[in-house]
Amino acid sequence: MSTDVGSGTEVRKLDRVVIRFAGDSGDGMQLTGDRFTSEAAAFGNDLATQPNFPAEIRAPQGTLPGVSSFQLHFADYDILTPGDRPDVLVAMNPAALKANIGDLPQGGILIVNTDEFSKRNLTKVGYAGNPLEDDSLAAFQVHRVAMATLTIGALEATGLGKKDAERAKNMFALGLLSWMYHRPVEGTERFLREKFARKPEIAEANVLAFRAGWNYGETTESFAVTYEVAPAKLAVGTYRQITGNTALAYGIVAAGQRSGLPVVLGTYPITPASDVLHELSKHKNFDVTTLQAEDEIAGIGAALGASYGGALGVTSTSGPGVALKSETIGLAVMTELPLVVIDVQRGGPSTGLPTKTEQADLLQAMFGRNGESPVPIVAPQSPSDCFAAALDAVRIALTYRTPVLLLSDGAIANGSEPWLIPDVEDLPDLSVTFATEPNATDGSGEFWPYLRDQETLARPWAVPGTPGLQHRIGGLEKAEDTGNISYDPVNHDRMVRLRQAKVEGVEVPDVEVDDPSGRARVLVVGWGSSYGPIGAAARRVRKDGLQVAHVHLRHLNPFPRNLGDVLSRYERVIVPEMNLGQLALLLRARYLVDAISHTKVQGLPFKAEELQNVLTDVVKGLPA
Amino acid sequence: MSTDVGSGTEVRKLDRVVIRFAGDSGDGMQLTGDRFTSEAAAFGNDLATQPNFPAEIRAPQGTLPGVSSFQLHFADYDILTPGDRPDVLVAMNPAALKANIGDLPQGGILIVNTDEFSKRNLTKVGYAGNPLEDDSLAAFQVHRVAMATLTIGALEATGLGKKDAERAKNMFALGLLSWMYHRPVEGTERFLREKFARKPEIAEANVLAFRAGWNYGETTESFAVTYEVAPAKLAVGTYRQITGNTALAYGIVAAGQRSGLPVVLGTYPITPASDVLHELSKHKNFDVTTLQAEDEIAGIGAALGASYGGALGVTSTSGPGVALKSETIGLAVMTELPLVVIDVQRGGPSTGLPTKTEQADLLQAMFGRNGESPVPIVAPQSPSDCFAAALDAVRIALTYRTPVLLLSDGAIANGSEPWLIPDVEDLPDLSVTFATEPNATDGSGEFWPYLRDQETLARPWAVPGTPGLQHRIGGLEKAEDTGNISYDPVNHDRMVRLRQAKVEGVEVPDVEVDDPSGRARVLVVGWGSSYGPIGAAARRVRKDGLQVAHVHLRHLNPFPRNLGDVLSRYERVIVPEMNLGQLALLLRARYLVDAISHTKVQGLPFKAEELQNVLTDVVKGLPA
Amino acid sequence: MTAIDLGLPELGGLAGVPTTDDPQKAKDYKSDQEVRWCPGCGDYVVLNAVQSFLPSLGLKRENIVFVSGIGCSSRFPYYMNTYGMHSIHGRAPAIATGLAVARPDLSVWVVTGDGDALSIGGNHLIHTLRRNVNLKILLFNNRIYGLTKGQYSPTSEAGKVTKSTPAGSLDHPFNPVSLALGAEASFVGRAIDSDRKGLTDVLRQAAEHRGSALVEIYQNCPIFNDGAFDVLKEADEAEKRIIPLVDGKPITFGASGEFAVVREGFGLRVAPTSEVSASDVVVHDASDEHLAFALSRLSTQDLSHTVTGVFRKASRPTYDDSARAQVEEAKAAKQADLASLLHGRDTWTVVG
Amino acid sequence: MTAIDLGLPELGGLAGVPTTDDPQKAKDYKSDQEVRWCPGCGDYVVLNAVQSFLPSLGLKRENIVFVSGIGCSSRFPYYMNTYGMHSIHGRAPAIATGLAVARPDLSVWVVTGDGDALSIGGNHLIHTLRRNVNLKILLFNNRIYGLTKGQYSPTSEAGKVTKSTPAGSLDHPFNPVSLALGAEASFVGRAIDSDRKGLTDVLRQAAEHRGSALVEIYQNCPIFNDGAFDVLKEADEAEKRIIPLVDGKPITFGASGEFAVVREGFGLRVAPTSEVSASDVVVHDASDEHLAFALSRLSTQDLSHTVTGVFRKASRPTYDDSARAQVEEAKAAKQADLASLLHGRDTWTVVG
Ligand SMILES: Cc1ncc(C[n+]2csc(CCOP(=O)(O)OP(=O)(O)O)c2C)c(N)n1
Ligand SMILES: Cc1ncc(C[n+]2csc(CCOP(=O)(O)OP(=O)(O)O)c2C)c(N)n1
Ligand code: SF4
Ligand code: SF4
Ligand SMILES: [Mg+2]
Ligand SMILES: [Mg+2]
Repeated sequence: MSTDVGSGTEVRKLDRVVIRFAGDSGDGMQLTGDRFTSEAAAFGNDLATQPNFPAEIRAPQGTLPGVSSFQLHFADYDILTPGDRPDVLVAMNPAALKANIGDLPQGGILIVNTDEFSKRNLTKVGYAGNPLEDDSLAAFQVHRVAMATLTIGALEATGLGKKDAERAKNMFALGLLSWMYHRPVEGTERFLREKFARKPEIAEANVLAFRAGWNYGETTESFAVTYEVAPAKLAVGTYRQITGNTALAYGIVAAGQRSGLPVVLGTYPITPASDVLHELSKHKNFDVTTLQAEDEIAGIGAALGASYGGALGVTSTSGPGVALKSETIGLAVMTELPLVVIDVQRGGPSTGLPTKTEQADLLQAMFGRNGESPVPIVAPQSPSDCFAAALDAVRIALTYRTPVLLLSDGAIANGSEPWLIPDVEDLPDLSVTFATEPNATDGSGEFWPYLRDQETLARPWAVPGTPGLQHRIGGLEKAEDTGNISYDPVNHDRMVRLRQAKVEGVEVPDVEVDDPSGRARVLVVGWGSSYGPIGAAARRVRKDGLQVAHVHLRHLNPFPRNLGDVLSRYERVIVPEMNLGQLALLLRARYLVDAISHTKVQGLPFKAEELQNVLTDVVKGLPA
Repeated sequence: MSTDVGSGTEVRKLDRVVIRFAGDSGDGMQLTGDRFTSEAAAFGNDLATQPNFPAEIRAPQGTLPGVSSFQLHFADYDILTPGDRPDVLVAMNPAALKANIGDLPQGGILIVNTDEFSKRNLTKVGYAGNPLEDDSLAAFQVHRVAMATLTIGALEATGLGKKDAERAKNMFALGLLSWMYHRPVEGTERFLREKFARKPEIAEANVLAFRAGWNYGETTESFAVTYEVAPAKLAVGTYRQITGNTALAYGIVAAGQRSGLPVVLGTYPITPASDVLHELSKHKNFDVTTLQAEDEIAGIGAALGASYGGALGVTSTSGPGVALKSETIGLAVMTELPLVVIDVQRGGPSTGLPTKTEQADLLQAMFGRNGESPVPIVAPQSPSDCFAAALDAVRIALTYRTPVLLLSDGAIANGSEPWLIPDVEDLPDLSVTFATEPNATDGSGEFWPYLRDQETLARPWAVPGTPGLQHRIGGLEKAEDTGNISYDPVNHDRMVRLRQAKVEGVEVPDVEVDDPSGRARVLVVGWGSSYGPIGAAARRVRKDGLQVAHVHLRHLNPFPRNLGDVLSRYERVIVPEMNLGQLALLLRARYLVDAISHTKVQGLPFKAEELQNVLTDVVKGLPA
Repeated sequence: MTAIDLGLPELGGLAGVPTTDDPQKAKDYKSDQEVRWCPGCGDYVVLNAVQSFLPSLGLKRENIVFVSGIGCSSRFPYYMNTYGMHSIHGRAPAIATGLAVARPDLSVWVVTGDGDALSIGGNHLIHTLRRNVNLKILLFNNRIYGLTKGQYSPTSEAGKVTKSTPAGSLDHPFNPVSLALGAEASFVGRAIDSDRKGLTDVLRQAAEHRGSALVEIYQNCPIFNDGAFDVLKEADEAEKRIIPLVDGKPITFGASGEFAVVREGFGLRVAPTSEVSASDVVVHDASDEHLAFALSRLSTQDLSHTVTGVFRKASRPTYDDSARAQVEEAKAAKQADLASLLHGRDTWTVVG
Repeated sequence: MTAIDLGLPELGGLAGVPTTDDPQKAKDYKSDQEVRWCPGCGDYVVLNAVQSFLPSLGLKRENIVFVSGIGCSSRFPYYMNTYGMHSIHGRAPAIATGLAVARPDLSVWVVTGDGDALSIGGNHLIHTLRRNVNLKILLFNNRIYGLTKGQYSPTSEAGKVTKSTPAGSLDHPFNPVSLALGAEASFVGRAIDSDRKGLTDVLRQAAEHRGSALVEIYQNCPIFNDGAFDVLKEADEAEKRIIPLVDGKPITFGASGEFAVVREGFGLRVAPTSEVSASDVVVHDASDEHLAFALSRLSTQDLSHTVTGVFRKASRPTYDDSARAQVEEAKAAKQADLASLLHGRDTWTVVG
């Protein structure tokens, strides 16, 4: 399993590694992580990443709340999560050490930047002594590296000030790790030169620091082992790294192109959804207009107004924003206009934990409006899947003339993974037909804006500017077919049921059951971003020789037609959620299945290990 | 069953009668109905009423949308609903006839004001011929009375103009009906004199018209039969008529008095909730402040601010307003402050049917917020019950420091019934204790705003102005006990569960099962305003010799502790709701009971007859 | 100012909206829906005025859209044989903004009430005005909530006794014109329901203005606030109170121009024309925001003086034109190549 | 006006709030929470100024409450050793209104940002101002959304390139002082974070004012909008630009008063003092709403001129005083007899 190389360093082959870079928010950990990710991607590994920002914009330097970290998982096979715990922790200061050491398993590799371990910095985070000097880190393989000093030294010749030079220490760390894991380095050097094209001396300094880190590994003898993780055997095609929010934005752009409609995003910034706005605002050349409104209500209002005008109206927000938009979503339900409402969920209730993830808006999406106000709900399961989910949400909105809730979450939004870039030609055709002619079935020659398509129950989309189809819509109950205001009791009952039937009739693909042996008696059902950890847990359970089936729901409303049937085939149904059991509630109510919730509401994704244990217990607990 | 009296008119004794007065919105039908109600009440009948207004402020005269009606049901026993269908319909014009005749059963009594049946008025509502002249009304006992002419005639001597005189024709109708049903008349004459105290000539005219109507019955021979409905045997005590919105407002006033707290209502007008504001604004002498804010969000914000300051904060609205308030309800959940949110439900979704009733905000109340955001939910079951429900909502809000949703609806809000006025001394003691001392359990002498009461899990209510307890609260997640901002994952999980546990732990009485024989196999479960029709239906079913049990939920969250047990005792559980099955969903999810929904979403209360049929079918369909 | 100067403000308010040569009549603008306001409601008069005025614009009817909120006045769109949306309370300006941005070929009108626009919808209104979205906003001000049956509104006088304020309201009212000017409005006018000519004139100027045009219309609600504007309707009172503005003309009023508006400090006052020198009479200049503000303050809540006409009219790029210009610029600068967007800069390829 | 004239406006802003004779220090107002703004953030300076200023009011600390919305600036309450609520985005004025109405014995301060107060919270702000609720509103204007990492705000200059507007923003900004004046504000002031003395002076006048006092504070955000107000901080530039107001004093400025504010039409302009006659120099009068508006317009977005100090200060009954007076009047007029309320006028009795 291990070979010796020239430098006398042993090379060990691994199938997967999890590295976490942790430092002060000013230390550039996100950039460092990103670069390592690109190196791993370029090398052909499969990978998944998870950044972790402080809640504050700039928390005071060197404090625990100021710690920023980036974890990446790369492997020689297809992986599903950014990893439960790091195999390697890079800690740039005492705060980063303190905040992260708890996650490092016994025997894990710890690389510390010793320069920051001053008395003052230690006390700031509540260390009584210096952990580098006592035996508190004995359980780990500790590498003490004076990264700042070494970086400054390496840059002496550049004439750069000490402070500026020290700033490049993250590249030193990157260089060292790149050496340890046999990563290609050209990409990073090119990247640095491009990034700092306007400040060549900074570019050079970073490249020098990067090389210094590399050379430090190569020349000092502190590191006895390096590691290789071979490229993964992934599906053939062209890949890129992508975060959930970017993929979402691209999905919307693509939907605009494939439908031939201009896109109008009406929105208001909110963490962690703002990047959808930021990304879309860059692509006006795709006929995308982004409107940063005065609040969430105005944002969705503008999107709905644009939809009424025949554009693809989209609005993006997080949970508290959905609460504010609910009245207008109701108006969209009543006016039966297409609209996509993106909710990048975060920790709640109220302001909650704005920078953390959670899946606790499902029931709000289902029920958070007055009256019977059904809307389809779509959820992506991973960062790259946001692209397809966005297209799917648009398909439903346009086909059925309905608002659609798209539930992403903080973990997906900021996490990234490789994405097999689809061929544009293979993307679904989303073209729509506007009404152009009167349609009354009574020979009156009138236009009836609420005459439904027999198959989809959708009403015609007659946009202003169409001669002869002048009509008025609004939030009051409408008469079937004609759409005139109607207070008729029976009509109201019928319209309530028609709106419900339309949403229940939305075409969604059957769920596919992941049950390789076909012998599982336990089914785990998930939705959204828990796909990775559930999938990884299921694999592990199976590796242990046990059987478990996994179903992951993209469509939460309506449920896939075969879901009831699938559920009924298993003895136990277990539903892990980052909430108190919201999907479980819907499954129980709908199918009267005794779905057991496993819930965690910590603002963090599940760990594969944790779910592995849960599933193992359930499987082992089955009666023989 | 019948006796002859002096005038030669037969007197029939009835146990119950339903009368509906219908006319143009300008015809004073609400006043007429109200007065008859008071007469019936004074006489000692039990009764229930249901007004029905047009949606428009003043719809064009003589049109169908302009019809206003008032139905009242009075009886010699305790009744539960305003009646499914009228036994007697008074129609003041063709529109009123057309809009209401469909509800009159065969053989029913129809009293028509013939004066309005001009060609023009008939065409206005689409009558080809005059129904009074063809045989289309043959199935009814029709009394054609020229009410306007007779009224004008009776008032000739007063010197009042024709138009003004004609206005009193509603009192003519009231007089006639009062005669027919042997009602006491002194009350009405006194009432008219008081109401028009400033315009004695109008008072006199109305009294004269009233007497003319009475005399018309007494002297003409068109009416062969009069009817007596004996007083009901009701619980001993003093009664009054009360509508749901008034009872709700009184409940809030009483809660303020019984808690010793000033009441601050922050609200924004909306049908059918505005009357709660109107009523409360009259009672400033009870230390009630009403603040009509710029919108629903400001209304609830002001209420919450007042609660923070130690007042009893209340906000009132209808469904669309709840949607807008949801973000602030979430803040109240997080800050754990007492707050009562009154939702007088109306037809939805969106603007929907503003003047009609519905029970479709239950799931919005449960789930309409981002994150896990539990709130207790209380629902009154009849107009007078709003008083007790309001006190109960306040009890929960104050005891547990939580927002409470109080779900009334349009039927309850405007409907009225006799109310056995409680003794003030018997009302619950709602007094609260504000925190006055530091409470930290670590000896630090600090004040911990989130240290919970062991029993209720409520946090201390420390109002500004209390020396030494300065603290800061807000919408971000808080550390257990200290209430400081906390991003700690485990703390968040714990706080989410604590908030949930607090609400689940709210003390609510066990449900009482109405199952007189104890042998029922079918259980009907309802909530809110369907109490009357369900109860009446159950009685009828039992009268037919079949058995059915009835449970009516005042507490929708948490459910009463014994509910699961009760549900499990029956073979069939049927849940009638004026929505698409919202309570049924909660029961199914919680208890995995195969609750069967019976739903009607017509903006109208259930009819007892309809439910009787449904229940009968279910009972008869049981396996032997 | 926006980076792109397209000289757009020089465009008229209706540029881009297709016209027709077919003659139009008021009747063409009446929908088949029965009008359901109370008898005598001021809304009827305004409806008629608008229906009579629109034909003069010569637009294709299908390119006109009325968007309203909730309130009695907000039922307006139902009665117009154009496109229309009766939306939700207070949100019409937001919805209309999205529509206007998406569709330069539409003439978009917002109909709203004093509660709808100034209470729940206040924020959308002021933001629409500062953005200068090309919308014509008709604010029916009856100083009461009509639809909810008579609560006081943000334009009701303090001390008003209504259903919700039996002891009198406490709020100091908004002056809608002042508020709009403080919110950077580029066009503000006022008219009275009963004055068809004045109303039509303001409507015409609003339609021609490119940008947000707020038109406050005093509207009588005979049911819940009857006679609120009666003093402006009785001929002799009206003459003493109504101050009609004509751009570029000295501001005088009264049956024979016997009153004049003159400066007082930084504000204005009314004086008998005979007692002031002609040069002291203020000449209306709709481009002067200070004068507009002063005129708005001269119009007091009690209607002692009521300025009508166009207070302010200023050229400024509109939000919707600029937004479209940015899209057009981006399109011209960079092809919409979806494949290359999806690929981005850093890709790698896995081969079989 | 309200029916009850209690002469309340004559009360000071703090009347009813209990005082203490114990000496207080700035330190007493510091909470035990670590301050977590970015290094160099202008919020620190304002926090310090407020903490240093409050002791001079001599109030009981527990009777002071800070209510904020959401934004960087809205974390303010955590750092104050008073009562406080960090509420939700834009709603602080509404929440504070309820508190102020319920509790006359509290000094209630609202802390908000340009996004919080003028974007999502614009409506609550303008309604609070017109109602004249006795609140002191500190609007930290950094012309950017700080907390959400740098999108443009309603006070950002048009054309601003931010994360959400890579091609430049399109909205014409609000002038917060103009907006407040248009919304009937009874007190409007402005200060600059770095000018402790000026800021303290405005805070003092705000505290003393009975009614809503809006104080706009220019605040630097070194992370997302660094240097937005730098021209007001460099000594020579500042002298040419900052126009400090003192009520009753001629408005001159510059190192040695070399610039003066004089009229121009209905507005104002700056002239070299030497070139105008002393009588032409405008004398500040905080009770003149027209002058206040003109001064707000003199303060242009580009900071060519920035007026600081108190633009307007006017006496008007406050909403909360009036609301309490109505309750007290009702109490005095009618006993709170619950039983008789419940019985009403029409009862009947059922006997055994
Ligand atoms: C969210 C919401 N809140 C409240 C209402 C109730 N409501 C409808 S119209 C209205 C006010 C109407 O006043 P105004 O805008 O002046 O219109 P008017 O009826 O006087 O023309 C109110 C409070 C509503 N429909 N929706
Ligand atoms: C309902 C809601 N919408 C959006 C947000 C996100 N958000 C928080 S603060 C903020 C703007 C902050 O800007 P500003 O008020 O200027 O404060 P600053 O951070 O600049 O001090 C936004 C958009 C939120 N927290 N809640
Ligand atoms: S209530 Fe007033 S505003 Fe509404 S329709 Fe009737 S008269 Fe017009
Ligand atoms: S982002 Fe700007 S406003 Fe916010 S704390 Fe940092 S410097 Fe201050
Ligand atoms: Mg109005
Ligand atoms: Mg800001």
